[in-house]
Amino acid sequence: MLEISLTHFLVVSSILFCLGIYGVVTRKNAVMVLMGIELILNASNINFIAFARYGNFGLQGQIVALFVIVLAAAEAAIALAIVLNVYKTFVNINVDELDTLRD
Amino acid sequence: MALKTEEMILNMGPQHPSTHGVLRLELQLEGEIISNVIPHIGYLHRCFEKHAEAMTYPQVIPYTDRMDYLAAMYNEFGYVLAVERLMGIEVPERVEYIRVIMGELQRIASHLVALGTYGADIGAFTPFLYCFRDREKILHLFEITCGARLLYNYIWIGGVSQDLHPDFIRLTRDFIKEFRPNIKELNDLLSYNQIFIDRTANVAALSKETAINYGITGPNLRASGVKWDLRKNDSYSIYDRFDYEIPVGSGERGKTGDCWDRYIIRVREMEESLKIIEQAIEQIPGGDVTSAIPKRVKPPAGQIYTRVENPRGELGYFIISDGSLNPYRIKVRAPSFVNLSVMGELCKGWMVADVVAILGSIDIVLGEIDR
Amino acid sequence: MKSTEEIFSILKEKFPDSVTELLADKPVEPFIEASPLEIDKICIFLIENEELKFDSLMNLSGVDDANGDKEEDEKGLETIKGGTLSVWYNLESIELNHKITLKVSTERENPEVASVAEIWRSADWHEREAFDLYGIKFLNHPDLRRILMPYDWEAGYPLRKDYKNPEFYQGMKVPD
Amino acid sequence: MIYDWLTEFTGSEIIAAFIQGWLPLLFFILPFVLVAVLAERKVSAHMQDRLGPMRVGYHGILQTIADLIKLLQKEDIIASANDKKLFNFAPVLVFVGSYAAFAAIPFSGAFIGSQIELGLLYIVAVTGLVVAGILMAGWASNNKYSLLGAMRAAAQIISYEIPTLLIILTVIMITGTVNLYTLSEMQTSYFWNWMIFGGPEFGLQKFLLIPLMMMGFLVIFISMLAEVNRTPFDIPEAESELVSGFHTEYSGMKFAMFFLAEYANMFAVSAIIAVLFFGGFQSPFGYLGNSLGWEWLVPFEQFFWFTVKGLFFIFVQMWLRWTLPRFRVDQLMAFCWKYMIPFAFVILIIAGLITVL
Amino acid sequence: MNLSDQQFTDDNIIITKVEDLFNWARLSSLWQVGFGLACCAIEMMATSASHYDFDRFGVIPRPSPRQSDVIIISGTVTLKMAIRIKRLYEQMPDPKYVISMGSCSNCGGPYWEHGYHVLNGVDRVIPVDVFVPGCPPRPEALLEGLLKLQEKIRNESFGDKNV
Amino acid sequence: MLTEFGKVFVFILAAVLFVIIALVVAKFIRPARPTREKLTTYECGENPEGSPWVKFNIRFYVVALIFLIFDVEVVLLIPWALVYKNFGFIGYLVGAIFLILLGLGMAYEWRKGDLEWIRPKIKEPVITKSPPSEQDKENLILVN
Amino acid sequence: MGVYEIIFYLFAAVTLVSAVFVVTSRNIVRAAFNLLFTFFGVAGIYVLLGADFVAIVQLIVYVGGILILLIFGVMITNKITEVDIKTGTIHTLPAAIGVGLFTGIVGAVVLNTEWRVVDSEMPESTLTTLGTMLITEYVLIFELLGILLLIALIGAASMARK
Amino acid sequence: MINYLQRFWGGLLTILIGMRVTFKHMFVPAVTIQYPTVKPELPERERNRLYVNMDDCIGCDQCSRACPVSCIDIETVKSIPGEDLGKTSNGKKKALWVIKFDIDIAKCCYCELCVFPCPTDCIYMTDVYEFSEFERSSFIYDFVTLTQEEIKDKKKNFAEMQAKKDAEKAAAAKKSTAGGAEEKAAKKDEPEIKSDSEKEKE
Ligand code: SF4
Ligand code: SF4
Ligand code: SF4
Repeated sequence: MLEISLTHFLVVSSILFCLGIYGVVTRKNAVMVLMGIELILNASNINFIAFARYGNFGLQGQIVALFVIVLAAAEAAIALAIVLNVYKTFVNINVDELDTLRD
Repeated sequence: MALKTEEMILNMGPQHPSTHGVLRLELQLEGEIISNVIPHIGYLHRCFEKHAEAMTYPQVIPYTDRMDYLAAMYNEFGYVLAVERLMGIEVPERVEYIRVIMGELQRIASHLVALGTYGADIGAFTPFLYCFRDREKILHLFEITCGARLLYNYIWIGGVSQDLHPDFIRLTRDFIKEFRPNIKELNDLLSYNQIFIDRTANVAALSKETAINYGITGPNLRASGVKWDLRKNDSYSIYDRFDYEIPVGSGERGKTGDCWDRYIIRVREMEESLKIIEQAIEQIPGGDVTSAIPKRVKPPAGQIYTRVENPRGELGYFIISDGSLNPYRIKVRAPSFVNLSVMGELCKGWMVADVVAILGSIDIVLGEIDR
Repeated sequence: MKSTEEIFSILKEKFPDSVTELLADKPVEPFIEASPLEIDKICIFLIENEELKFDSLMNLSGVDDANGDKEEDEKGLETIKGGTLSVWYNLESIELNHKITLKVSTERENPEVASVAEIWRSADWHEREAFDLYGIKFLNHPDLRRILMPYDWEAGYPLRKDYKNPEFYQGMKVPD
Repeated sequence: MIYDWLTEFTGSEIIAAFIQGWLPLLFFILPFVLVAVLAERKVSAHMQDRLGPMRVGYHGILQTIADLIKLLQKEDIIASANDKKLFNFAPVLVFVGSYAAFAAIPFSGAFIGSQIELGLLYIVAVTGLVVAGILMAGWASNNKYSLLGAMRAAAQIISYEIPTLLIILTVIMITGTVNLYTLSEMQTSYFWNWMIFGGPEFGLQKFLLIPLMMMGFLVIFISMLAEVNRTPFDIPEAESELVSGFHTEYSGMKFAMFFLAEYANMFAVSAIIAVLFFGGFQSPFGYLGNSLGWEWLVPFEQFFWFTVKGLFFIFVQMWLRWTLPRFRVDQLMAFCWKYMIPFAFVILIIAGLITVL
Repeated sequence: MNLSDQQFTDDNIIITKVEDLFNWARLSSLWQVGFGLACCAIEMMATSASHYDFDRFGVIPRPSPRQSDVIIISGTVTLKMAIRIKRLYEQMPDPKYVISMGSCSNCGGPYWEHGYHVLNGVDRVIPVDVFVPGCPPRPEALLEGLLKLQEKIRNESFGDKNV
Repeated sequence: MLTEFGKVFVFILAAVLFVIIALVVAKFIRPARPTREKLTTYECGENPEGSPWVKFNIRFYVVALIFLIFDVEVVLLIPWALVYKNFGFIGYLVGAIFLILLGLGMAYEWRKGDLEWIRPKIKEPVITKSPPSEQDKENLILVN
Repeated sequence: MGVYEIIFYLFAAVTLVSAVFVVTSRNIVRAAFNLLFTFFGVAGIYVLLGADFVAIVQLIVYVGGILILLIFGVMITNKITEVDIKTGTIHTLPAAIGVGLFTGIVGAVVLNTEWRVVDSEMPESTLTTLGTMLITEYVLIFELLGILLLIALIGAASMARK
Repeated sequence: MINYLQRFWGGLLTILIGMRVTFKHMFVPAVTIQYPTVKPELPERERNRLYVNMDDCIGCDQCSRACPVSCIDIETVKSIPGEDLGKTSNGKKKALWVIKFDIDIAKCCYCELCVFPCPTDCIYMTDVYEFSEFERSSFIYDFVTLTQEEIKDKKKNFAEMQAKKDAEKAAAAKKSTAGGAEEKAAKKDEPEIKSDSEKEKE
């Protein structure tokens, strides 16, 4: 399988995706969870572009990827703001200890 | 780890580019905001007072030089005034004039260093070198008079060690002529630069009452709007013969008594000192300068507190004599020592960068603080 | 503008017992003797009284009077027993432009003087210095630590006349 | 194109590209840095009535070489409290980040590392590496001054990136290209075709644009100054406060790397400004080569002009550095958010309006 | 093992050439720890100011000892300070040099006799390369001391204490 | 055919190589004489006190937040900037509205004072003249 | 095996390895800096896929923006009392197993699907085309994004403030 | 709004003014003295390294008593009657052999206090400032012109004279031996001492 094909990209992206999920579920620290999410988003972006490249979607894949990146940025900003907020109130940001958020 | 609290302790000094010597400031920071500043001094404690007790009166003079090494002449001036009052010596006219001229030149030299280093602290390095360039000329004047550049041992009890150099008057005139424009240049380059003003104006304003209660003196006190200058208010030597202004801080660019005021006061004082020198070298009489120097300096038992307006403020000598050849006790009231003690109050609530600005504006000399 | 005599009379009738004497016979400068533990009250009066208004403390210096009985040990280093240490205050009123000199004496073995650091902040460091160099304890001083000498300096108070230097400080030879 | 020539010469594109990759490094950056450091010292010296290096070689021309060789021999200290991996990697990152920018800079018509379509954006992108590197350095040093300095540097660089981007956007809008090469080609022949004078095509629009462009130039120049941490924006290295900022703990060659990167950056930004507003490698008035008919001369002239423009802006940077005091960190930020960005904004909007009218 | 720590017994021509080059580099770019102690420090500043201009010799002050080669002990070394000075010196990377400027750092100077808090000579805590006499030394004297130090460096060879 | 990006990549490689070579060469020349003191963190000659952790001014963080948003917006505008002319005024409007939104956000931040640097009120030093009460000597013993 | 392949494998390796470090490293800051390489590798992959503009945007936004923000976040919300900040992980093993299985499944699906691959040639300059699309068909989304970002800006800032 | 812009332009203006100043200075000739090549001539009152002219020193110890740092270390022995040590340039009669005259120039603080009291103006400050050293010990300057033998000899003479002070007539014999001793010493000695001893032989 020397000739690089769509599959290669898909494999890469899926592994990245799973790594992201792994990070999300295992990490305690909220910031680390965020990092996991970023990984997932990247993986999905690779998919979009790969499909756009190998299927005949022209540039739509890229534009979607663009939007995804924008959304990711917004999400990161909000999320980190929340993290900071949480930190200010609880002086730790370990997701599993934040039950107090509920009540 | 030593520190688990939310505060960070940041050390400034003893080795730090901008602590003007071996001062150590312990800054307690929150974010970049200062919550407290603890000055640690004594890194240059050279036991002056112990030495003074072991020396004869004339031998103390070289050590007074080494206290405030930026204003050595003035330290000698103050010391010999004290001893002369203790012994009731009348010094010749010419000596008085020479002392005043030297003192004022020294004031200019000292202020030049203060201003230059202040510029360097704020980040402008060039004014620093311009100031030192001008200072070199003054040092040359001293050098031709007494042969030393920094620590002179020139003013002696009852006189001065040697008469003025024949060229002195002429050279001083030249110096004054070429120094006036340089002051303007300094203003263009630094004093009225917008960035500089932003950095210093409104920063750490020192109120009248606080200043007095902390015993702040000299330019710092005047910057706070108190018209208090020992040369006028408690006149010594022959300062009452000249006419000159006492510049007082008015908060032109910000609050009264902020860093910029403290800075600009010094600039203006240099101009005033130039005036004094001009008048002095016009009026200076002839005569012998060593006639009144006593063979043996042996004051009667008693104590005295004498003070002069040194470039940094009120320099006081508290001398106790037991009637022997050596002083029994000399306590020096060093202006910087007192001025520095307000540091902790001034810095509260400002940022690290401001600490540098504030420290520079107070203009301390460690040799005098630690003695 | 008041002379020391007037001030003394004022003080005398305010604090009959704690202000002991006025010495004007000594050459040069007259000064007022006061009692070490009352000095803070006197100073409060001095700064608050309308016609005195001593708003600034120019200088505060400790002195070792060395008037106890001395005994030489071998090597000719003498130690002093008894006698007094004293503290001198030079006050001034910037507003009314007059000065006085106060003196308090306290015994050498347990020198205690009431602190005036709360009254004039400038006294703060002066008192610390006096403590550092003479070991005079200023009661009720905000933080009375050594100021010039290292904080871990064991070897006593250098400016006392009978001070003996230690051999080493942190492995460095101390000159004597 | 040197590249094509190299390709024929070596017969392989890779090798050609590699050679080309090293060309600017060895024959431009290093000599340039050596000269620039010396120049900085000389310029400052003469501004301060001094002489500057005099004794190493004639008038100290060998000074910086000596410095470099000395730095080679300096012991390399990694304090026990440092994070070794990151500590070692940070200089690499910083240098690469600042050097990668040169790939897209058109030194002359004939020599441009890569005619990448998105040259401008690419340069903006790689500066991100520098920020990361600085943060890394500051954090890995495990030193208060370094950490504070790094945070300041990062915050400063990113906030001043916005006005820069906005102005770049303006230029893109007017010229309609992001390719540095085409950008410089557009402003050809005479200096009134430069962007600062409203760009190539004549007409009312041009004259409306001139004041905007002047303003824009001012804004981007200031922002660029801030991005390379030069006075009055040298807070991260403010040696009177934080001893020497994020490279306090670095010694020997690694420090030299930061040093190189700083000066490389200086040239990079000067080059960008030159390309955006001053016609890149175009000469202000025709080419000798063309008039004499020596075609081969033109690229060299272009190279000459490009260097001259770059050096001029570097001189201005030095000049400022040895004249001005330093901002305080909050004033710096305020200056960015309250002056630079709004200005850039207004310029952008108006410029767009003008172009569509 | 690296070049600087190697001892070369046979005087190989290339080695000597390299040595000369390196020595030249070291001696002509002595960066100084921006650090002053007392009165002498003022003269040191005067030396780096326009009239005498340290920069001519390639000496520039570096705020951090990590990047400096020479530390100029300019002034009275008190016991309190000596510890810090030692630490500073230790934190400089090899090769490093020390100039002791002025009577005080040479031997306690005017304070050697009754100074209960003065270290009599900085060479009791760190190895000094050149002693510059004077109280304070004229700037020229300091420069002359620097030249002496450069001479010293010129004759160093690999494997020495400093190189 | 090596694409333009290929060349860029090569450039980066070249830079990396250069740095590595330089550092390695230095490694062969420079001495290595670590001592315990030498490896202590530099802090103006003092012993490092406390942790290097700085409770950073929250400002830095907010700046980064705002920057991120602005960054994205500008990036998103770039494709528009290239082509909007072809669509005349409408094209301009599309971007202009976008920009105005950006400006609104900016103005909001400004009004809300997010662009200011947090600075606690500077308290003037207060001078107490209360007579010190007679106090026990224990803490004085602690002092000496 | 040509250059293209080598570079692809290189980028893929960089991406995945660093990603692994990101999710496993116990030192947050290290993790954050590893993320840098992940983003970089992904950008490289975009380039290989001919999406140069997206790659650049990836660099600008992720490396230049989000990464910095993350690092700031780490530095602000963690007491860096010693060089490595330990971060706890929870139920690692089950997660590992689950994710491993999932990976297997996805991988199998990816490998066994017959992708209909049409090698669509990229338009000459992606950028202008993108711009055109933004102004024409995606104009609404474009403006919506603008509003979204505005909200994000205000929200984030106000949340950071209180 | 107005002063918002005013501030900006004002700032810009001041910056430009500053830049003008520095730019002007680029063309001001440098004030630097290029030290090793150019050496400024120092004023005649320059205070640097001390020098003692031993021919004139009468060993009166004034200088070392005046010195605050006590870095002058003088030892003298009385000359025995009849020994003529010659006169100083200003006509003072020498009476003491100066057998030790060390100045620890490393301690000296160049205060010039030692110069004024000297009755014969034989200790004075020169303008030599370039004498930095690699070794601290080499800062101790020894100005004594006598050799070790002579010093021992003088000590001996003096001791003997002390011993036999009461016996006056013995002194003559001592003197002759002393003369002999002088002769022995004179073989390897500086001219002025030699002249002394020669004078004695007559
Ligand atoms: S040697 Fe003299 S000038 Fe230098 S520090 Fe000591 S006392 Fe001051
Ligand atoms: S100059 Fe001063 S210190 Fe030096 S020997 Fe003479 S008296 Fe002593
Ligand atoms: S004062 Fe003069 S004559 Fe007397 S010992 Fe000293 S140098 Fe000799």
